Amino acid sequence: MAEQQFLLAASAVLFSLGLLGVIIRRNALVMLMSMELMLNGVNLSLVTFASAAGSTEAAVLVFLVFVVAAAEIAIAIPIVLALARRRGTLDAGSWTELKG
Amino acid sequence: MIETALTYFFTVAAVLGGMLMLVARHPMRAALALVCSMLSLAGVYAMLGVHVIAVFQVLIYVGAVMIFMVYTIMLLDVRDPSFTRRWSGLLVPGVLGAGALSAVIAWALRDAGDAPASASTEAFGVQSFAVTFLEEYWLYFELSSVLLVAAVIAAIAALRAGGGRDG
Amino acid sequence: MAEATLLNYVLWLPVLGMAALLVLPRGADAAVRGLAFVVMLLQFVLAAWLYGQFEAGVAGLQFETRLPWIADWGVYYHVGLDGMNVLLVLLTAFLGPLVVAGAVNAIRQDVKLFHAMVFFIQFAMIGTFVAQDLFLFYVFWETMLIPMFLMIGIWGGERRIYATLKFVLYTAFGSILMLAALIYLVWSLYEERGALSFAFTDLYGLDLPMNVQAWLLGAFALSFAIKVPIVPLHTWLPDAHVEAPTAGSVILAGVLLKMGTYGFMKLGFPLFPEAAVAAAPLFMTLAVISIVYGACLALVQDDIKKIIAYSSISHLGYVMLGLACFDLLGVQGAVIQMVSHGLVSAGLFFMVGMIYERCHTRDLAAYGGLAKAMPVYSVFFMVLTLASIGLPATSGFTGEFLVLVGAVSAGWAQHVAGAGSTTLVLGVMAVLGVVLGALYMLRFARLFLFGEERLPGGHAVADLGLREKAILAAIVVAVFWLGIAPAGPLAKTESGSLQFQQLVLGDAAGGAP
Amino acid sequence: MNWQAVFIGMLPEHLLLAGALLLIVVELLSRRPPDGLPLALATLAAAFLAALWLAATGHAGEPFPGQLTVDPAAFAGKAVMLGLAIPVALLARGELEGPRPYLLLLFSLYGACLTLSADSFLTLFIGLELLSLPVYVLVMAGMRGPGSAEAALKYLVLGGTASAMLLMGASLLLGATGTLAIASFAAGLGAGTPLATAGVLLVVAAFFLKGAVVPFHAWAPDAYQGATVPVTAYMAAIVKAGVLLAAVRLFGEAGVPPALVAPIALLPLVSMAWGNLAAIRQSSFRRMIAYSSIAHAGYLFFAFLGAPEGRFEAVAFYVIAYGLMNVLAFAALPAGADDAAADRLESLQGLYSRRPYAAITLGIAMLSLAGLPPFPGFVAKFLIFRNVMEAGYTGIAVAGLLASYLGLYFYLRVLQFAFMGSASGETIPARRLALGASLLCLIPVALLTFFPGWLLERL
Amino acid sequence: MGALTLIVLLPLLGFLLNGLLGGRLGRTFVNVVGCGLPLLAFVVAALTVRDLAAAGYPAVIETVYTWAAFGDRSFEIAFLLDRLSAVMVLIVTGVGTLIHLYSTGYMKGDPGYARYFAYLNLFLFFMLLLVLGRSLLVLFVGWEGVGLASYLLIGFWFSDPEKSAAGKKAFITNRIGDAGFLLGMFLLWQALGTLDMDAINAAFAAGPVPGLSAALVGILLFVGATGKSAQIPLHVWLPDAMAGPTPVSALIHAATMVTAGVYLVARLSGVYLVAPEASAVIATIGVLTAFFAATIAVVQTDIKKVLAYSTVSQLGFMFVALGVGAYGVAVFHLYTHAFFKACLFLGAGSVIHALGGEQDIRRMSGLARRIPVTFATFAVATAAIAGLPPLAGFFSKDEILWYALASERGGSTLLFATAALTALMTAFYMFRLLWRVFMGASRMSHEVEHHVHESPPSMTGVLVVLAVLSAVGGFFSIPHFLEPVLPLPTIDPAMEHFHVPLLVLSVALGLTGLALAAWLYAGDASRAARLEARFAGLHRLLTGKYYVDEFYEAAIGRPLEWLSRRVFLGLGDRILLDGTLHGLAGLARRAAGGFARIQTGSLQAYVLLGLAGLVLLLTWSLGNG
Repeated sequence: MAEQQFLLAASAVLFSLGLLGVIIRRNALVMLMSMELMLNGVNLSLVTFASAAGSTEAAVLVFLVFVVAAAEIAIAIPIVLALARRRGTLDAGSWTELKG
Repeated sequence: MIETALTYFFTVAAVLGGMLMLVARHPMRAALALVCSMLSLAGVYAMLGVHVIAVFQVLIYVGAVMIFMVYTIMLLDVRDPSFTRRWSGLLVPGVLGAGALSAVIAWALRDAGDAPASASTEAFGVQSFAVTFLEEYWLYFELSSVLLVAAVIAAIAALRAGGGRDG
Repeated sequence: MAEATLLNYVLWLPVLGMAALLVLPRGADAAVRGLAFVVMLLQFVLAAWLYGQFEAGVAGLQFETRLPWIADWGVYYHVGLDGMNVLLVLLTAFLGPLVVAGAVNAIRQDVKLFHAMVFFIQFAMIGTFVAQDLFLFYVFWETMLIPMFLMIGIWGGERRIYATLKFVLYTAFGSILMLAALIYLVWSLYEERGALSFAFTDLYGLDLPMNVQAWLLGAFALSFAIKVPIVPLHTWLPDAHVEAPTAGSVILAGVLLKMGTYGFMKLGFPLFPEAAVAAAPLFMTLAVISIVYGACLALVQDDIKKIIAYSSISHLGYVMLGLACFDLLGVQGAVIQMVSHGLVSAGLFFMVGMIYERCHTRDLAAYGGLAKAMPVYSVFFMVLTLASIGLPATSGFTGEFLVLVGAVSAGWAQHVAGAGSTTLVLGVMAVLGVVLGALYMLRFARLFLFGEERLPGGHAVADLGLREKAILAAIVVAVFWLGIAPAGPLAKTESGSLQFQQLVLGDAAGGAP
Repeated sequence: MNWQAVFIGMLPEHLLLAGALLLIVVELLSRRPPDGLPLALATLAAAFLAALWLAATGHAGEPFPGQLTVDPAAFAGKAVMLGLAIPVALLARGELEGPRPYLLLLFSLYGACLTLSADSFLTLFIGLELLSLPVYVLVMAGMRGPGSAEAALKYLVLGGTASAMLLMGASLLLGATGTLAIASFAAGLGAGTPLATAGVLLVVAAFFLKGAVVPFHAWAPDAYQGATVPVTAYMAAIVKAGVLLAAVRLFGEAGVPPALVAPIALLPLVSMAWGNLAAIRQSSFRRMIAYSSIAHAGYLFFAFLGAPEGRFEAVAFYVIAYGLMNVLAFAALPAGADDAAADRLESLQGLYSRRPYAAITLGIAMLSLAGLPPFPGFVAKFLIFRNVMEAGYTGIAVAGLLASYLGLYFYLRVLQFAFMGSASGETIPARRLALGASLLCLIPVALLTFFPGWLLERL
Repeated sequence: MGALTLIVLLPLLGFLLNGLLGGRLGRTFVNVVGCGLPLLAFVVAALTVRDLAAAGYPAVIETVYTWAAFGDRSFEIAFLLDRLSAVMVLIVTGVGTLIHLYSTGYMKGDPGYARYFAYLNLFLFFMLLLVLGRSLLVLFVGWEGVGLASYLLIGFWFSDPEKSAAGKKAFITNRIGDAGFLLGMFLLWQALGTLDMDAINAAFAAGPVPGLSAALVGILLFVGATGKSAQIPLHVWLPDAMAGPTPVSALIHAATMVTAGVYLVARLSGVYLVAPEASAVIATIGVLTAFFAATIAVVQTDIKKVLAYSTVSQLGFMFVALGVGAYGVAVFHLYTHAFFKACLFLGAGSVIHALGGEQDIRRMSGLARRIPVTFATFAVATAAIAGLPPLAGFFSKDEILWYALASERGGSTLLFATAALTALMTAFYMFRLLWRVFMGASRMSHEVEHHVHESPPSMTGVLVVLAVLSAVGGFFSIPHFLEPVLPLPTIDPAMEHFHVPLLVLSVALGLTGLALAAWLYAGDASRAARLEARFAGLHRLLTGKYYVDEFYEAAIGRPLEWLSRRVFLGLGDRILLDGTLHGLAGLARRAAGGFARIQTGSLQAYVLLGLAGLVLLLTWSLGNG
């Protein structure tokens, strides 16, 4: 297997692992971390392609991903904290007031 | 050759770190696993010659985002049930789905081209990248500042809303 | 006022009326009623004038208006009178003032909204009849659901919500398929001619393969058949009628159901002639089933409104039969039968409303011997009953007779020509259906008017007042007009029927039999 | 660098940003939280007029070639969103306090405008993020019930997932086509290689998620219900418009290749049926509207099956009609509808007898959403299904129409409550400035009812 | 306005005046309008016929207006006066006027007085349309119209549910016949393009009509006639129709309306002349009806029912004549029957009137002395119907028997024998009636007897006139008069010499019936009672009217009810159709419930859902691509 394919497969796995983490982990903070993992998976694939194609644009996109990830976390953490304080738990699976 | 080997090594480490994060019981351990994974990725980037990104990866992700995360974890009560019971009820379907997804994406990627992984490391040198970024892509620089302003305001608003009146 | 645009005034007058209603203050019920009546009367006068000016024997549209509406799609605001719709427009306009007059006592809640809805319905119905553009037609066709939904739902009886939802959901189901067919049809036209057009005249000439025609006809027919309604798509009708306020029932029976048969006549059959001819036995079979089924069900109802509701199913079966036999007399008869049913069932629903206002029950068993207590009422009731049965000299006879002549002679001609006897058999069965019609209406009259005098609650009731008499007298006069001297109206509709025949059967069959 | 092109071409964005910054300055300078509404309204109006003017004059340009380009369609789309934002902002009075919600609104609109000018995935990505991030917070802003933060988190997590999918797709497209320009999507559509197809589908899935198409829809009911009325209106009217118009831009001139028609048509189709059916049992008005929006997302994505030429017209007309109707409906709701109790459909009982005007506008909105003529919703629906059928997908169009039929019931149910129930004794208070908001919607609705052709000719 | 139109419209005017104003303007007004206008119509008719006679009876056609036109075909409203319709018009207006006059006495004091006369005038209007109409359409209008008038008058005392039910039954039964009539009419229209009866006759006379069988048309039209003229199997309504006021029974259900079927067949003789099959059917039905109705009449105990079955039977005779091609003879019998049956009914009315409403002959006897005028007229009419010479019935019945035997158009010995037997029975049951009612000692209670009184002159006067007509009417030979329009069939030469013996037989039959009745019902009628006991089964069958009503109820009525209620309403509407709808609605609700369960509220589940969607999207299209 060529290196590039390997890297891309790893990126797919990381992406999937991130998604999996969001699904299977109860702890809301770990869920947020899993989202980061997802973005990291994406980054890996972007960088792989970027380096292959020499595309600066892709690198800029990775930079933007960093920024956005930071912004998302900055917004997500207060929300999670608010929920944790109010519901007395960090278990995202128990935050099911809205349903149906 | 050693570079290739290191690339493989870091890649495997990143994936392992990701897996570790998923199975770690305590969020702090999960965070550390994630940091490991991220650092490994930074290694991969460096091996691929995209040094700027490797640097950013360490600075922004590990340095800022994950520190923030760890800080938050430390703030919280560890007796919370979510700290002790890892899995939601969706473990099996989740694993199956994620497995299928990675398989299908990997399958799609099977002929993604066999170009050497590091074609032009020149473009990703810190200097050349900075120049290109600020000359050609300064729009995104500006836009990310707008985004960050918006995010700051949003975060403040979220804190205010979360800490404010409540039912 | 240019004469050619007069039709637009007839069409849009109710909208002006709605606007005027907005200005009136809340609670000014008398003013609202007065305004509504005047506007409706004006509409009728204009429509009657149009009818008078409408030239018989002239093919094509009269009082035509054609303005671009959605120019990009080739949609035009295109309205006009022709032999097919002229009588129906007159009927609609005729019932308008009567509906308003009939609601004086019955509607006491949300009077303004009620009259706005009457205006709205009137607008949509006339629009459906006069539209000459398929898009416009569909818009009017569907729009009509809205006021009807509210009318039954707000002023209806106990199970009004169920009834009105059933009505709307049922009808809308058909419409959605018609919409699909409509889009397909117009697209086919575009494929063939390279131009977008929704004009009926353009669509008539479209040459479609048989299987496509069959599908499209099926979709259109489903929509129309639900509205008619043809058995087995009828179960919304009894519920809607029973729960609707008198005005709703009158509009429903008087005009709305005709939109379905008119649809068949104006669109369903002419747009897909080959498929229509092939499916004619099916439609005739369904028509005869409707005749018999509706009559049988009317026979065993204990709710006075349901009897009339089921009778509508039966009567509209005749219309379908007349249309589907493609015989000139049959088609002409179908047109007259539409109007006749509009008058007669509207009149009967008015009468049911009048008695309901007095006694507050629709249970047939609660009534008896009304002829003694309310002689004038009974006379009107008897006249309408007989018209419903189709006694000569009433409009019902003209319609049924011509339909049956058409169906049987078409059937016989086919039989003799060795082209199968289906039409003949169905025609004969329809003739036998005449007996059933008498059976249920006379049962109704016997239990209702005759026998021991018995009134709900046992209290005395007043006979009809002047307003009520005037409403019924107007209807009865119209009933006799169509029964005794139908030549005038028939002459005006002949061009339409001939056009229908020609569109369906091709040039060869056009002209007099 | 063509500064003039940058100035003119991004004038609406500039105005929004200027307004937002001004608002920040005002907030910093004033002792008590200032009222953000007047300034926000002025900003929105200015940006709206600018977009309208640019659209009308047919301005086109390339402020940042390959990154951000503008054309009349983009300006028209921006005008739609900015115009819809004005009544939404009016609705916020009384629900959201202080200048911050308006700030977030302006930033979000900035992002929405960016997406419509995007020429590369970078711009698209940042635009979508900028569109969404403030909304995550707006969902929990001014919240009166404990569900708001939950709603915000759900929206955020799924929104973040969507971003990740978009990026993944973009990166695969980069691999397949060697570029991150959005044209790579169109190219990927036609390429047919697994790599390109996977990229395309990941991007499509991201848009499905943002647009709330089944099975990526699950955030929507919760977010809509958890948010306050103006925010729900914003999500329903503007976020959806932004996502869909961006999708139109993304698809560009490309048609959907036959191999992808089934998967791309299937999910919207399921969405229509799912949304329309699930709405039946809802007792919360906003939640019901959310399911309605899921169904409408289905209709909107159907537009992509049609020929590329008609796509913008169809989507733009649809989002205008749809947005107007949603804002109209929300404007008619009684004040205090943010309380879970007041949000219940039953609280509309007897609305007509108490506030006839509100009942009528609500009725018009529902009927138009149901796609009944003569209201604009019908023309919009017609346009979409016509395009699908013209593309030759008769069966899909018929199935879609049937699925759309399923929605009639719950819209009528609202009318049933508003008109057919007997009023309980208490009066229903109107929300502040609702009259202004509903008039701002009602006038275009009336115009679109009677003269839909006027707009269609110009789109 | 032509004379014919005037004749038709005069009663209509009477209907309108009485119907709209009669209730308010009092009895005199009602009398003047109600009787005056029919009388005027009679006078006009008589004058017109006189003019016609002077001109040698050319057919007069008076077109009023076009009812409807289709291309070159049209339905004209036109009247036709020829010898046949002249006879009918005079009978209708003449007898009609008499019965109106009679009614002024009979209905005196009834609260519905004005309504009654309005209905009666309406009836005359439609009856005149029927007999004067040139086209089958006009005839049909009258045909249905008289049915309506009959319906209204049978149910005149509508408070009694049985009476209104009888009216309904009459209408419905007629409608069944009308269905056949309509079909026949449609076929004629289809083949000939006209419904004018003179044109139809001419067309059939000219040779076979392409694409149309005269037999089929004939039978279909005859189905209509069986309804209106109460022939088997549609005879069941007429006896029930006796629920109406007795003058109505006389006018409508004896003299005029029920003979419309006879008139129809005679009028369309052109069709039947070329349709021997149809004629055979007519003769068979006619003779069967005559026979069976007579057998029922023998055991009836209600005075009006006896007369009703007698009417059915006599109509059967007329159809026998029609069936053997002797159209003029049928009209002859129609004409004489109009007089004597009207006389009998009015006489019965007088009896009922005298007894204060009693109709059961078992509670009558010895009335001859108390109401002598009634008795005398009744006796004359009875003799006439029994066929005793030289009364009117003798001539007409004799001719029928003769043609039944000797006509070359279907005459046969069997036909003749049955008819003769029926004639015997006719004489018997009529004299039985006469005997039981008028003869013997009084068996009535004193109270009843005290009330018995002769009817007022308005009634007895009419009786006398009718009795006279019954007596002398036979001397005006209708068949001869009608020969130019309704030629008589040729006589089978083999039968030629049987004419005189037949005359003798005919008289003998009448006398035998008389004697038999006198013997059986002499004294306390114990012989009759013994006979009844002896043949109890047969007697039950006859009093049960062969259980035809019951059969219809079981074969049609109840199945229809069952079909409608259980199958159509229960199974069809409720279970199949509404059930499907509600099932679909339930399905939608269930689906909604399912969707709601999927929306668990758990964020993780939402993401999983999205993941599933993503996998689905990717696998599907990558699998395809």
